[in-house]
Amino acid sequence: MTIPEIFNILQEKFPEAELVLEENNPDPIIRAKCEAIADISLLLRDDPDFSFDSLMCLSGVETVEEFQTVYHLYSMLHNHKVTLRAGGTKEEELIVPTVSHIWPTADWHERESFDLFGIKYTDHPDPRRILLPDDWVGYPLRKDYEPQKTWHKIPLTAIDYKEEDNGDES
Amino acid sequence: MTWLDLLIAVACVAGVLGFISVVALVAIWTERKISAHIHDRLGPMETGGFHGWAQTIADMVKLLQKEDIIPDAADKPLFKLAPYIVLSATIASFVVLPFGAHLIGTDLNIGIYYLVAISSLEVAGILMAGWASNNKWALFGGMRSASQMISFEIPIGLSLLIPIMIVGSLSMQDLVGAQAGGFWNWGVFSHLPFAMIAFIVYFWASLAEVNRTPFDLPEGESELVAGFHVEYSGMRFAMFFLAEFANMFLVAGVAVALFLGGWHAPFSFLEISAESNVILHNLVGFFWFASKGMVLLFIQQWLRWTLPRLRVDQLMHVCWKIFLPFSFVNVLIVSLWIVLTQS
Amino acid sequence: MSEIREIDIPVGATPQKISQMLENFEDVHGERMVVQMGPQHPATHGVLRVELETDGEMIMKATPHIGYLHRCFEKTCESMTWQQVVAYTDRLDYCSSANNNLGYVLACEKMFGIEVSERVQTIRVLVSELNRLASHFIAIGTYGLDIGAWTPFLYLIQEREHILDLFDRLCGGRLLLNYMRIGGLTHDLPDNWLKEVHEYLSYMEGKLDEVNSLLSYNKIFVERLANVAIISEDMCIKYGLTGPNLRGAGKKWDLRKNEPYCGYETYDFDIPVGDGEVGTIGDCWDRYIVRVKECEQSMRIIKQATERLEKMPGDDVLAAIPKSMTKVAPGEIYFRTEHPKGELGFYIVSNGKKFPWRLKCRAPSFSSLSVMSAVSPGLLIADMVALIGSIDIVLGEVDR
Amino acid sequence: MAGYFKDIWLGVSTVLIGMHITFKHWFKFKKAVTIQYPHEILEMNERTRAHLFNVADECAVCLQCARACPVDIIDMQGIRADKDEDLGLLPTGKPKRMHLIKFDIDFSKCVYCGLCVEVCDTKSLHWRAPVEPCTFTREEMYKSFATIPPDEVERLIAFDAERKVKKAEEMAAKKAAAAAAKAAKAAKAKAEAEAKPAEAGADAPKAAKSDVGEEKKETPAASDTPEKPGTPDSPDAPENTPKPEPDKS
Repeated sequence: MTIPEIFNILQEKFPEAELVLEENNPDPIIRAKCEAIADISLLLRDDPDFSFDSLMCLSGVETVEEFQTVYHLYSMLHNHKVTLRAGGTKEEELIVPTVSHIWPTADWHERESFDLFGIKYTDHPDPRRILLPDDWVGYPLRKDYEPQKTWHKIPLTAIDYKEEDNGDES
Repeated sequence: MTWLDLLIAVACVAGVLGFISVVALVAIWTERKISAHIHDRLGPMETGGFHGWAQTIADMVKLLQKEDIIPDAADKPLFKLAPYIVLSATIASFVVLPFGAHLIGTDLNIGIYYLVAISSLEVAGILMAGWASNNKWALFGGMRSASQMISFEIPIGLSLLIPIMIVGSLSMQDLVGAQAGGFWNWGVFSHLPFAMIAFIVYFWASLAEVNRTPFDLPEGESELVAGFHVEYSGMRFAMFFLAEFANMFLVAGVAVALFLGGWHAPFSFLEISAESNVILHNLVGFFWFASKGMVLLFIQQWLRWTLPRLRVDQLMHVCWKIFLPFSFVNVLIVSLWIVLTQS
Repeated sequence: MSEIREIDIPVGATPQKISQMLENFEDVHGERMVVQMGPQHPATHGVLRVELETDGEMIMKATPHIGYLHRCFEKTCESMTWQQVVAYTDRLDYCSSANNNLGYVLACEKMFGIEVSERVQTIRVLVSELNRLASHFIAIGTYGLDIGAWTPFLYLIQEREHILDLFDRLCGGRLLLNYMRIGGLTHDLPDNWLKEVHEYLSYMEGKLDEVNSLLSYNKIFVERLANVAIISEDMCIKYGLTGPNLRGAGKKWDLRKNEPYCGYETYDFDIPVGDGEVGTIGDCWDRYIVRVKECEQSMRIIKQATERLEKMPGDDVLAAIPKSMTKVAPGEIYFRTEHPKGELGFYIVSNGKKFPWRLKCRAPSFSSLSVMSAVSPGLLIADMVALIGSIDIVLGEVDR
Repeated sequence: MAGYFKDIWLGVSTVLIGMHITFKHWFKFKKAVTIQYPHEILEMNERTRAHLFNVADECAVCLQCARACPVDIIDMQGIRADKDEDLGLLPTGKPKRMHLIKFDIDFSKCVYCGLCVEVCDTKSLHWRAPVEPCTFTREEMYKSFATIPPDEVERLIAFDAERKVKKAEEMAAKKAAAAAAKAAKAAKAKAEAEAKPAEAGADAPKAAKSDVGEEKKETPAASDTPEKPGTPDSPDAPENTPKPEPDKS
């Protein structure tokens, strides 16, 4: 099934999801409202025509205007792919419903995206940071991220050993 | 007690201690070399010139100099005591091992019984080390070690019963003496194939007794990091190390004494009779005993560098469901055999 | 412990079922022990920490904690030019850097519409299959090491060393190749290199049989792995386990066949799958043996690729490398390749500038590791070691 | 029961097979695959990435390597030679125009990716033995490849500063001239007030712009530190795509 076909069916089933087909891309992308993502995902997995049984990749993205979560789905049964995108403006936090109950692999990918972008996933079973320490400040993959100077007295900026002896860390 | 007796006693202790250290050092060196050659490499080659023979000595000197670290939360008295218990149990067991016709600490009339009993003391030391380290991995190691050693005592005991029943004595020298005159008289070849099975069961079970692969669970480094001695360093670790390698030789020595003719040569013309020269007789006996022990040591090391490690439940399975039935049937048949042939 | 022994865990029981059964026994045993396995533990293949809740030696719950090797690959790449990123992809899975390079380079080429010559593609296939071989040798060898067998590890390291020597001649790097470029390769093949590859292949004949009889079919090894930590096909797909782990669960799935790239469709090779030869389909042993069998298939591909290259006329491997990449096509793409550990995907967003705007690496080990907490209840600590080894993780890739 | 004995048989036989294999390896004593390192040293291959080395006389000071470096460890500085100074020829056949006064590599940060060597046109930066880059202190990890003695460096810097001052003066003069011209033009335009007001306005900025462009061209040669390739605020920094050299073998 091609992506426009999938898009048409989805648009019929979810009229309120504000679905948009972004075609100016090597692979077209279906854009949906954040709140509808979990429902759409459930349909995409369970409908025998789609049966998107594997989530290849889930990534957070920051564009100039907004934060996004991008879902790359694949069906091992029908050998077709689809890309979903949920986005929200930068002013408020992006809150997306979790899909970790639909594809358990999303659990860690969502945690990673929360860790590095600060995108919140509602109903996530384990909403902790995954790669960074729990008490880290900031979300490193945001474009405006300023790294901390120290973390638990460990200096986080590079030390030039040629210029100064690594004596004091204060 | 005269001064002479005391002197002899001191000499015996010094001899046993010296022998243990030398055996352990040689065993560690051979272990390194054997593993290296099995892996297509050369092992230590620098220290001491010829094939790095002094490497283990250098290591021992290094370990003696190292800082002795005791974890803050450890149970300090037990932590300090544990290596001594392990090492002293090993040393005490060596007392009844017959290296030659007269080269024996003391020929107790319950020699083998004493040996089995004393060497079990080691479990207490290892359990103590595992508990006192206040480390969960060490505790796992200690617990595994205790369950493993105690379980494997049973097949070992039953296998040792076979030569004891055949000879009818618990004294080590009696057991060795009964195997004189060529290799066909050795314990392993009497009552074929039952003594042979007993020997094999004993050898495998003894691997578990000394924590060697495939039964090295108490210290399996990929599971328990280093097991019961994970928190030990320096001198105390060296004691465990020494005890382990000395123990390897001990179990090999028991196998040699009971099954492989002890200090007797494979052919009687290779021996020098005690009447012609007592010292030479003992030395030749010692040579044969040590070389047989070394062969068994080599097989232990060869196995270690060949096999993976068993899991805890499989270890128990091997002990209770394979070794034990075999030993029981063995004991039954051999005792029947003896009763029937004697009557 | 005695009560625990009475639970008769049926072969093939789902982890959920096992944990339910264990829950019922919780009251009997009272307190659980929390053990930290790692980050400094020999069996965790790097700096992985697994928080184990155990009852005796039986694991009730395992929570993996990652991030000890995190260096923010994705952030770093955002300030690197498109070509410089290749050097960083080397360090994702440091055991198979050519495959990482290939994944990234192909994604970029697809995005920017760069065509490379057939010869370049064949060399890429050859190098990445050699690297797959090297990576699987490490996986098999360290797995033996986890189970307690030292010797097979060193034998396999020895065979791998020859591959690394070949790489050294090829591009100067042994572990981190940095050999591929968007649109081509850094160097052409050195003289006599193909002959050396042929020599290596004939040298390797029978070596895998030795490993099989020394390790794979050893009774102790089989006992340790058969029926342990079964991951079914369904679970693999759900949790995103791919590559040898998925094939070990019996699914005939290989991107080289199913979504061919680099001309893999023209090579003749099979996809080995786990068939439950000694236990249940999808147990540790199946995942292990799939890797051993894949080595043979890789050797077949290498052989075909070398034969093709010998016949092929030499051309400039640098020809298609774009002279300037300051202005590229904007857009986004997700491209995946078959990596020795599974499916390596690169999600690339370009805004037309000289740096990638966003580069997400979907690392196979990252997804594979997430299955651990679902599989581990009911395993012993020794089985945990077997599980970690069998899903073959490299922490450089998990943490990125 | 049959399974029980089969298991035992399998256990015994596979153990024996394994022992046979390891024994075979143990027995062929002489064929060690390792080498005794300090006594024998492996030979480096032609392409081995071992240790960077720069030949100062052959370096064109084009800063390509510093830009290609992903970790930014090449600290490089050059000063343009005087017009009639002869510095010899580069391996590419072109005359050398720059003094290399500083070329430091911080090997503690080097990732041995080889990008810098690939972009070097003159092949002055290349890989070389020894393969052991170990040192006792971090300071020793800084290797300097510039060969000019310090007093000569000082002289060059002074010379360069002088030249800069001269240039600035020239520039000021030019600017003044331009301003004067502009003023004159403006006056002229004013005089011609009604004729073509738009033309004069467009002309003046053009002249100023071309001046700025010239100055910019000059700066990279004498710049203190190479521009970091990664800084996003330099959108029109020169292209630093690594251009791998075709293999000659």
